[in-house]
Amino acid sequence: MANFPGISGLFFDEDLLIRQGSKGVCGISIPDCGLKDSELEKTPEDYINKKFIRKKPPRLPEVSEPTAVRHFVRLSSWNMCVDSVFYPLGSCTMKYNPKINELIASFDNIKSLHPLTPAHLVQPVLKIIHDFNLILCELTGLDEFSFSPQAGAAGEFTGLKIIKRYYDLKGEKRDIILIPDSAHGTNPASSALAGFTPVEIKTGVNGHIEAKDVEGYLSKNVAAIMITNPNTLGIFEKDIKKISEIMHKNGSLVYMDGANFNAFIGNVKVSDMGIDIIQLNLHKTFSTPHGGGGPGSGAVGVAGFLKDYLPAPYVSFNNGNYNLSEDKKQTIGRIAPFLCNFGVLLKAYAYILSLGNGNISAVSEIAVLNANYIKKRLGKILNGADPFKDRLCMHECVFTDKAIEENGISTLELAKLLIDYGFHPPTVYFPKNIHGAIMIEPTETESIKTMDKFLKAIEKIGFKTKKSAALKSPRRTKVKRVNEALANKHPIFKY
Amino acid sequence: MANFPGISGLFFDEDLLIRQGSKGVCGISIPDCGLKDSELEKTPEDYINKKFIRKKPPRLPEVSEPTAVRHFVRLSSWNMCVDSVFYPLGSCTMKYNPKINELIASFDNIKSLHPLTPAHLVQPVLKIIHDFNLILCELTGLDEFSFSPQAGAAGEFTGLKIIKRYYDLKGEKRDIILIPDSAHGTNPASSALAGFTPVEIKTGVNGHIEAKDVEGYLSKNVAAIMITNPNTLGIFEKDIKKISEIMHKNGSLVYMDGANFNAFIGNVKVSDMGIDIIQLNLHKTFSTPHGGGGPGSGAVGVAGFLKDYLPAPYVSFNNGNYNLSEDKKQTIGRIAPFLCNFGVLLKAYAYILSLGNGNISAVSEIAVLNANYIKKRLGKILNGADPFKDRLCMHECVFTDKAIEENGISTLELAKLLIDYGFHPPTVYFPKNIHGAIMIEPTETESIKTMDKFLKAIEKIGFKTKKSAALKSPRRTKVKRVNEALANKHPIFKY
Amino acid sequence: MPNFRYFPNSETDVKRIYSILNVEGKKELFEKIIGDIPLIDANNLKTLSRGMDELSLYRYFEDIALKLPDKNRFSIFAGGGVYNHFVPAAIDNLISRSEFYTPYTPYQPEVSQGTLLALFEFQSMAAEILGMDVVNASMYDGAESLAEAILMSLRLYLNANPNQSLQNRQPQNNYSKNEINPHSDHLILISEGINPNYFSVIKSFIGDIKAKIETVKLDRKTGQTDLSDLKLKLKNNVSTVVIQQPNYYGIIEDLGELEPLVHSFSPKPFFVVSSTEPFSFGVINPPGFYNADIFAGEGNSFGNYMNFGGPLLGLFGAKKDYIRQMPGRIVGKTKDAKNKDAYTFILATREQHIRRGAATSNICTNNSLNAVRAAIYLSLCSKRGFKELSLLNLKLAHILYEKLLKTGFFEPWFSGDFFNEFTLSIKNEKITALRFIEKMADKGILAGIQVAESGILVSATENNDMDDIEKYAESAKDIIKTAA
Amino acid sequence: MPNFRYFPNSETDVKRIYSILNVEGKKELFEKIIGDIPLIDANNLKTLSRGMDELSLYRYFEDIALKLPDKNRFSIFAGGGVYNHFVPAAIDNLISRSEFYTPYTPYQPEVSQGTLLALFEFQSMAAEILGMDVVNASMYDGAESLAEAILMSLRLYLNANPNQSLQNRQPQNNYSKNEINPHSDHLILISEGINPNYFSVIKSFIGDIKAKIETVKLDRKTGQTDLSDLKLKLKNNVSTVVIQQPNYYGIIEDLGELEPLVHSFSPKPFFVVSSTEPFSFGVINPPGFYNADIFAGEGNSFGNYMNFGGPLLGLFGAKKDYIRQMPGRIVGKTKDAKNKDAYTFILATREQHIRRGAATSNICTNNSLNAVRAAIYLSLCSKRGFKELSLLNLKLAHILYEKLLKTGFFEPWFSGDFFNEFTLSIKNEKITALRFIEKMADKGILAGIQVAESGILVSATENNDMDDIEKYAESAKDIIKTAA
Ligand SMILES: Cc1ncc(COP(=O)(O)O)c(C=O)c1O
Ligand SMILES: Cc1ncc(COP(=O)(O)O)c(C=O)c1O
Repeated sequence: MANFPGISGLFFDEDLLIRQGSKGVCGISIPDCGLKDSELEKTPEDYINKKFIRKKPPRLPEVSEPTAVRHFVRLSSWNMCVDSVFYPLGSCTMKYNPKINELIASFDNIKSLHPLTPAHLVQPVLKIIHDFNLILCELTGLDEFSFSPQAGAAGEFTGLKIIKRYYDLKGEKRDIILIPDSAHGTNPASSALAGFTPVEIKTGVNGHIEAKDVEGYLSKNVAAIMITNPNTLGIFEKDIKKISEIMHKNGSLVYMDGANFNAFIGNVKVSDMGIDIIQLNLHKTFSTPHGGGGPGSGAVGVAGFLKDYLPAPYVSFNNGNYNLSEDKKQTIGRIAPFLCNFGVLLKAYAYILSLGNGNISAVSEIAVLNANYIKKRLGKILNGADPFKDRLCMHECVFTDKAIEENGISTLELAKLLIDYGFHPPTVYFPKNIHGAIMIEPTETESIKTMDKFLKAIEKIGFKTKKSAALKSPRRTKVKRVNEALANKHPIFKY
Repeated sequence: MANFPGISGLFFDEDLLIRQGSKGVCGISIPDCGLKDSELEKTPEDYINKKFIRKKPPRLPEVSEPTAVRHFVRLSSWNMCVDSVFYPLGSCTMKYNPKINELIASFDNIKSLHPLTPAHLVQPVLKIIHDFNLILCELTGLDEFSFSPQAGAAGEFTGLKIIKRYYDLKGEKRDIILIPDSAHGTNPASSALAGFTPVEIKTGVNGHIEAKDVEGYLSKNVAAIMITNPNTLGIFEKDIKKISEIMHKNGSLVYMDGANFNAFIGNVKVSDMGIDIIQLNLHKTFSTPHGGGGPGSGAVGVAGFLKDYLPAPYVSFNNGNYNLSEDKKQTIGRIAPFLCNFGVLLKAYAYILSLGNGNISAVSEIAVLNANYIKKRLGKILNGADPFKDRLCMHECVFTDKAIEENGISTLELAKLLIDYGFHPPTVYFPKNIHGAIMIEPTETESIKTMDKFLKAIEKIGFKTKKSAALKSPRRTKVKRVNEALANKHPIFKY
Repeated sequence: MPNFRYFPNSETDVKRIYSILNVEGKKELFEKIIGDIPLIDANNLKTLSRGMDELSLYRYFEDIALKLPDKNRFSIFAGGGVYNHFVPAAIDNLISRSEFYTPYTPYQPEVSQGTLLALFEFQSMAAEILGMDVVNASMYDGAESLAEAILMSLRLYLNANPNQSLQNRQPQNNYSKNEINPHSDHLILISEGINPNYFSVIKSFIGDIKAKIETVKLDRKTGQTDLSDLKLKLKNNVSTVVIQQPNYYGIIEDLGELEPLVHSFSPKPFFVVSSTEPFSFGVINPPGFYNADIFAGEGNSFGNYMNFGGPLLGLFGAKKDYIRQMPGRIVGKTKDAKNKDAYTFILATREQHIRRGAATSNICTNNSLNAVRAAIYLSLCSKRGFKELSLLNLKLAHILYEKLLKTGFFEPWFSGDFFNEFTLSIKNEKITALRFIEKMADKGILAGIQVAESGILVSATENNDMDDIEKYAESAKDIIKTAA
Repeated sequence: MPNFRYFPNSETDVKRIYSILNVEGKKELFEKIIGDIPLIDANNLKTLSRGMDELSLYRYFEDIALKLPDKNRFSIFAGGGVYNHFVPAAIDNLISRSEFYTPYTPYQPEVSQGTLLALFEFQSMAAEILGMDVVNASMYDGAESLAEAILMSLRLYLNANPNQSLQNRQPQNNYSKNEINPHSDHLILISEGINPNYFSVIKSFIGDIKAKIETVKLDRKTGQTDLSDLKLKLKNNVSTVVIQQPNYYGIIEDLGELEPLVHSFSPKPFFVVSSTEPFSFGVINPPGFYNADIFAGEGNSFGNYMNFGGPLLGLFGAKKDYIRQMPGRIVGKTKDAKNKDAYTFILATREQHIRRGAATSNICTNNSLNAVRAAIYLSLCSKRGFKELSLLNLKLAHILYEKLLKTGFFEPWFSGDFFNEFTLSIKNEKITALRFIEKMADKGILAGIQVAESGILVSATENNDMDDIEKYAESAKDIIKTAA
């Protein structure tokens, strides 16, 4: 085969489905549900007031099932995905999504369960949620998890709401959340949404927040620090214990963004770092597929003194029965319309059962090894581009654009060129405090062989690619460089 | 979008899996099935004689589940398929394969049914087979079907075995089967396999066998005529009734290759043509997917006087019970190890229930209309290439290479060029009696819009393509023109 | 290092990396990184077993599934925000394609055109159904969507009425001014017809800002939002009026009467319409028809399973002018370097990954895959099928309604028109709604949702055929008659 | 023309075609084509209803499925040619990709490299497992494969011993000489250890040619093919000796003893080995190890479901020298125009679409998709997993065997070693094997296959865990003890 996976091949273009229709055609047949002819003939007017009745039906496509299927099959082929390429998107933990978990979540009796089915009929489902909570508690050292949050950002919001309510009830007016500059955008956004004022703190030269720097930001207005650990540079927050102490001494809380939990799952407990609240992105560390944007699940865990603040409802266990309860005294209320994104949670649960205590620590071990393998080897290739050269990283590593820029290639171009080599680009230009950041997270489900090819591609791109070629990249893809400026100048958001 | 579906895009190359392994890696975990440790530790020597025990385990890949999944996902993307392109392969009836039928055939209780489960536990399954027989009988006018044959060729073999046995028991020695020159290769091969001598008869100028020509081949040695109707030229065998009469008068039988049943299903019964035996390819007319080569199901139906010759076992119905019976007196015996390719048959059955008597005749109506649409329009484009210009065809139409050859393009090149335009080529160089044959079967599940693009592509290929480009076609595909000669000169059939 | 089916590196590979890193083993690796935080030995984790092979895992969950109500023998008449619609097989087949379910968010548009185009089609079809100008690429669910819609209306209201904005809205730090969550003390009027769970979520979202919520009563007879109560409560500082269509009790709201009232008030409040069952808009006029400013609701009925309540599909639409205040991702059409059509996210400066603390929402991961399911579903339904299915839902619910009233054991709560859901009270005081639901469940019927001591909310979809409906009526009769 | 969900043409489109063709309607269309053969009105077909929407169809088959033994509560210990192995979820996910299941046979290699490479890998892995030089891209099933193997051996034998060929083998027509089905009167020796259904199929295939079949007895004690009987029957005109490994009764044949006997005879007969459970070759020596000339058997155990007996997966392997006499498709590796690796069918001149009446077989559509399933399965198993799973099967069967003997109600038929299947007789004359199987089925256990009045063939796979095995033993005890 070719030296790199990226080659050119035959694609099939596809028009919008709305342009492929033919009048009256439709891709389903309507059941009669046993209705009598007389009922089948009736019109809306026979049931409801005329004024409510829609006259102009929505303009949907008019296509048969074969036409629709071919359309979406073709569309799908224009996507890169974890199952087709190495997808080292930093801070996204694009690990393999086990097929058995998809199968389990699609069991008829599970996927078709109505959320308001009486509790006595859904005991096994409630037990899963209950047991998963215990597992996450043991893995983190925290005391209770809520599965209400629908994704990481919702988890942050939930955690921040808890903080808010905690101080409200204490009668303290604290409205500042300290957030490192390398934090994910959701951190400040969630803080704002929860009614806080986010205040940015600078990362130290070693790639982590220095405890001594934190002191400078402290005041009685500081509600909490919201710290991602390991942070989005892939660096472990070495001062975390000290920072927690400082915060607690200030009467403030410590929130950890646990999106990067894959870095130490099964080897370290966050309770040993002094963390009060965490959200875990089950769609990252726990292998549930990202679905081209979602859905996710952002379980939130808290230390014991905050248990009563968790959202309603939760699964309680009394006298051998599982129940949905809403009796937490200080609860921040409801975050989601029903109990949780059970369809996602279930896959995460199946994942953790598969690994068991026998394999779980290898997840983070190999994830960290793979990232350090890339860090070490790429550090040599991109001389001078590793801002934390002498440190071990955790699950991901980050580089500046220094080395490639000297050769006239920008980070964006590197990303687009990598596509032609058959790799999904790393996360780029994030975090902001790294110049032209290139952030690489291989995960534990990739092999040395794959990483070696990826490294070779970067080497070729960085040092053997002409600017003219870089400007034209990607060239193998169905569409070439997408004009984002145009897209924003004249927004066309529907056909 | 582009004028034609075929465009270039990004593919991912992939090495043989055996080259991607790493020692000891494996994509499954072994269950312990509740075995005690002492049992888990045992070795084969503890159970069986040492001399039987394999010392060198088979050299299989050593890969994880993610590696295997990515491998096959990439491989799949190198295939054209009905769900991605117009696939007008003549005589193959590449119609849409409904997804609901796949779902039904994958129901746990169905796909995991052991063939030797006692009959009283599988009554609903036996009933399906029983009822499907009645449906096929009514659709064809014949009297009983056997589902033993695993595909079309096996159906032919079964039918020919019946003929063989019929004459054996009658004490007549007839060993010739008359087969039109346009017949599929399986027809003579099956005849030979069944111990007959196939004798070829020539197609008349009008594209069908002339009754008067048949007379010339007759003798007391002729066991049967094996006639495909409509034939592989897409032409209805107009003389079929007369031919049947002649054959019957000669004491011979009439076998119809029903692979092209899609041409008149629901509009004509083969019993009205004097047919004694037929095989139906359920993987064509009845929409079951072809699977990149199979599996199929080649149900064989016979007129009443041959019912007792059908293979064993069959589904009988007595006193309200369905049973597997083997009591047919003249049975040719067993053709398959178990009852039938139930997994295929079930999809075909679901298909026919979906259509029902309300829609079934539209299948062949539209299939014939679509083929004639192509015949008419392409006949104009490829002037002089339609050998049966003034006739309506049935489900498919055939052209010679005359028009394109005048422009220096061969049929093979047309086929390869069509690929670049995003269409699967028609069947080519078959049937043999048409010069450089191009045989097109659109089926009823394609739209005018799709056919129009296809026609436009042929027009461009036939009249606006340089020979040099044709020689290099296909150029968008992952591999370019495949060297078949080399493949046969030094056969490499495994890694 | 254990070998496991999801790890492609062999033991030797792992050793090689250790030696390249000059690290001896796991202990040293982690200690070097994390310093003095204690390492745990995962082998001692008590909540986990050793691990499971796939067959054991399958059997484990199969066992669980067998203990749940058997989908194939259990008729579901519960709605209340999630409806039991049929999902055609083509959807699962297409969505199970790795290319749809295993990519990340399409940050690199050149290699994500499939998802982007599918979402663009989703936006277009949803906009058509809702009659709104613009619909985004999904929110989590109807409740979160609605809560964000209310926040958006507050921002819009402040922009429209700058003099009404509160004190100091200056940034106190290096983030630009806080736009997600305006510190306003305006009044949000919410109809009592809103789904109570949605109401709870809204309260959680609004709880920590200065805005206040007031509810608008329902007309006791019709079950529609009470016009006079609304009139009464429309005050100077009302930024937002929220109505659910059809409302929680299934009643079709007279938006044609409500909207002029809201929009003619000055300063003009924003008219936010929600819905948990947009299938209704195949039969009844959509929010856009009534000049809704924002639509925020649930789209799970379109090709998605109920999943015990999640993931669902948050729908969010608005008038074109308000697009820059919308939360969530929006796919737009543009050109590529060769001037061919291409799709990409637009107006990303609204979003957290660009605007951080000043974004219009904190949402990042959304429910894209559910939106793609909806796109496939609506394509399959097509224009005709969508309308006919919607009508079928209307009919089935009305037939069930009539049958239940005919038993003599039920009384309608309200007289208003309804789509595929309605509220009844049980006429025998000896049996509560809760008990009734339990008894019905024993007979294989999820009869609805308790909405009061004796009140029950019942819905019907195409998944309930006449046999199911007859069985409901018969069983209900038996149960209520014999209740004592 | 009715609109139907699988037809993309609208009524207007259809009318347009009619007008282009200058034909008025369906009646005229068909009459013009078929002349005086009567047209039927499909609406009157009595065996069909009007048609079914997808939901109704789903419910219809769901109902049927519910009436079948519940896969999740039914333990299967029946083998006899089809074994109940576990199928990892990745296989169904991958095979449900349209690109695998909806193309035709790869006649255009440039657009079929996926299927071709997968089949090449299948051939390679199967060849490794069987120890054969070359394996083709699949046959229908073990029985058909074996019948074709015997025909092939006859052709090979004739080629090797031309003087032994019968009278006139000249072509009587324009087809070249008939090679599929040699008109020879040789003798085929088949061990009684062959699966009886396979034997029936062979008889159907061989029935009309001159060759004769004779069976070779099994040793009453060991259950292995009787060496002395074989010796006795090895005569001058024996073209073929057929042995199944493990044999129908589960017994491991001593191929090491049988093969030298066969191959040292002159003129040399062909040694054909079959198997219905090639999983055994993870533990025991494969046919190739014993110098088998042809292998023909069943590969369904590799990643395929039982499907009530079909489709299955015919395996066919041979020595390299015999490749040109093999039936079926073979994928080969070659180069493309740019000298890159490419795959395509090879030696197609053996096949019916080229050689027609003189092909080596009539097979066309084969069971490719099942072969691709096997390729995925074996890749997932990998070297280590295949061996370990095989060993697990061996153990489970032996544990069950011991447990059953320990009940005191069973007696082994044979003393020979076995892999995952064995034969017992029931020691209570009051209960037949058939009755026993029925009674066991009532308890949710498919106990095996009746092989005689009181003889039962039992197999165990990784799908049967110790609980299932205990339950089998307990239930059997109860049933036999109380039989009267
Ligand atoms: C570090 C970090 N925090 C938070 C998030 C937000 O999670 P979600 O997208 O699930 O809302 C992400 C996701 O990209 C992240 O990487
Ligand atoms: C006319 C005709 N007859 C017979 C066959 C053989 O059917 P099968 O491939 O199912 O064996 C075919 C298949 O291509 C065919 O087109």
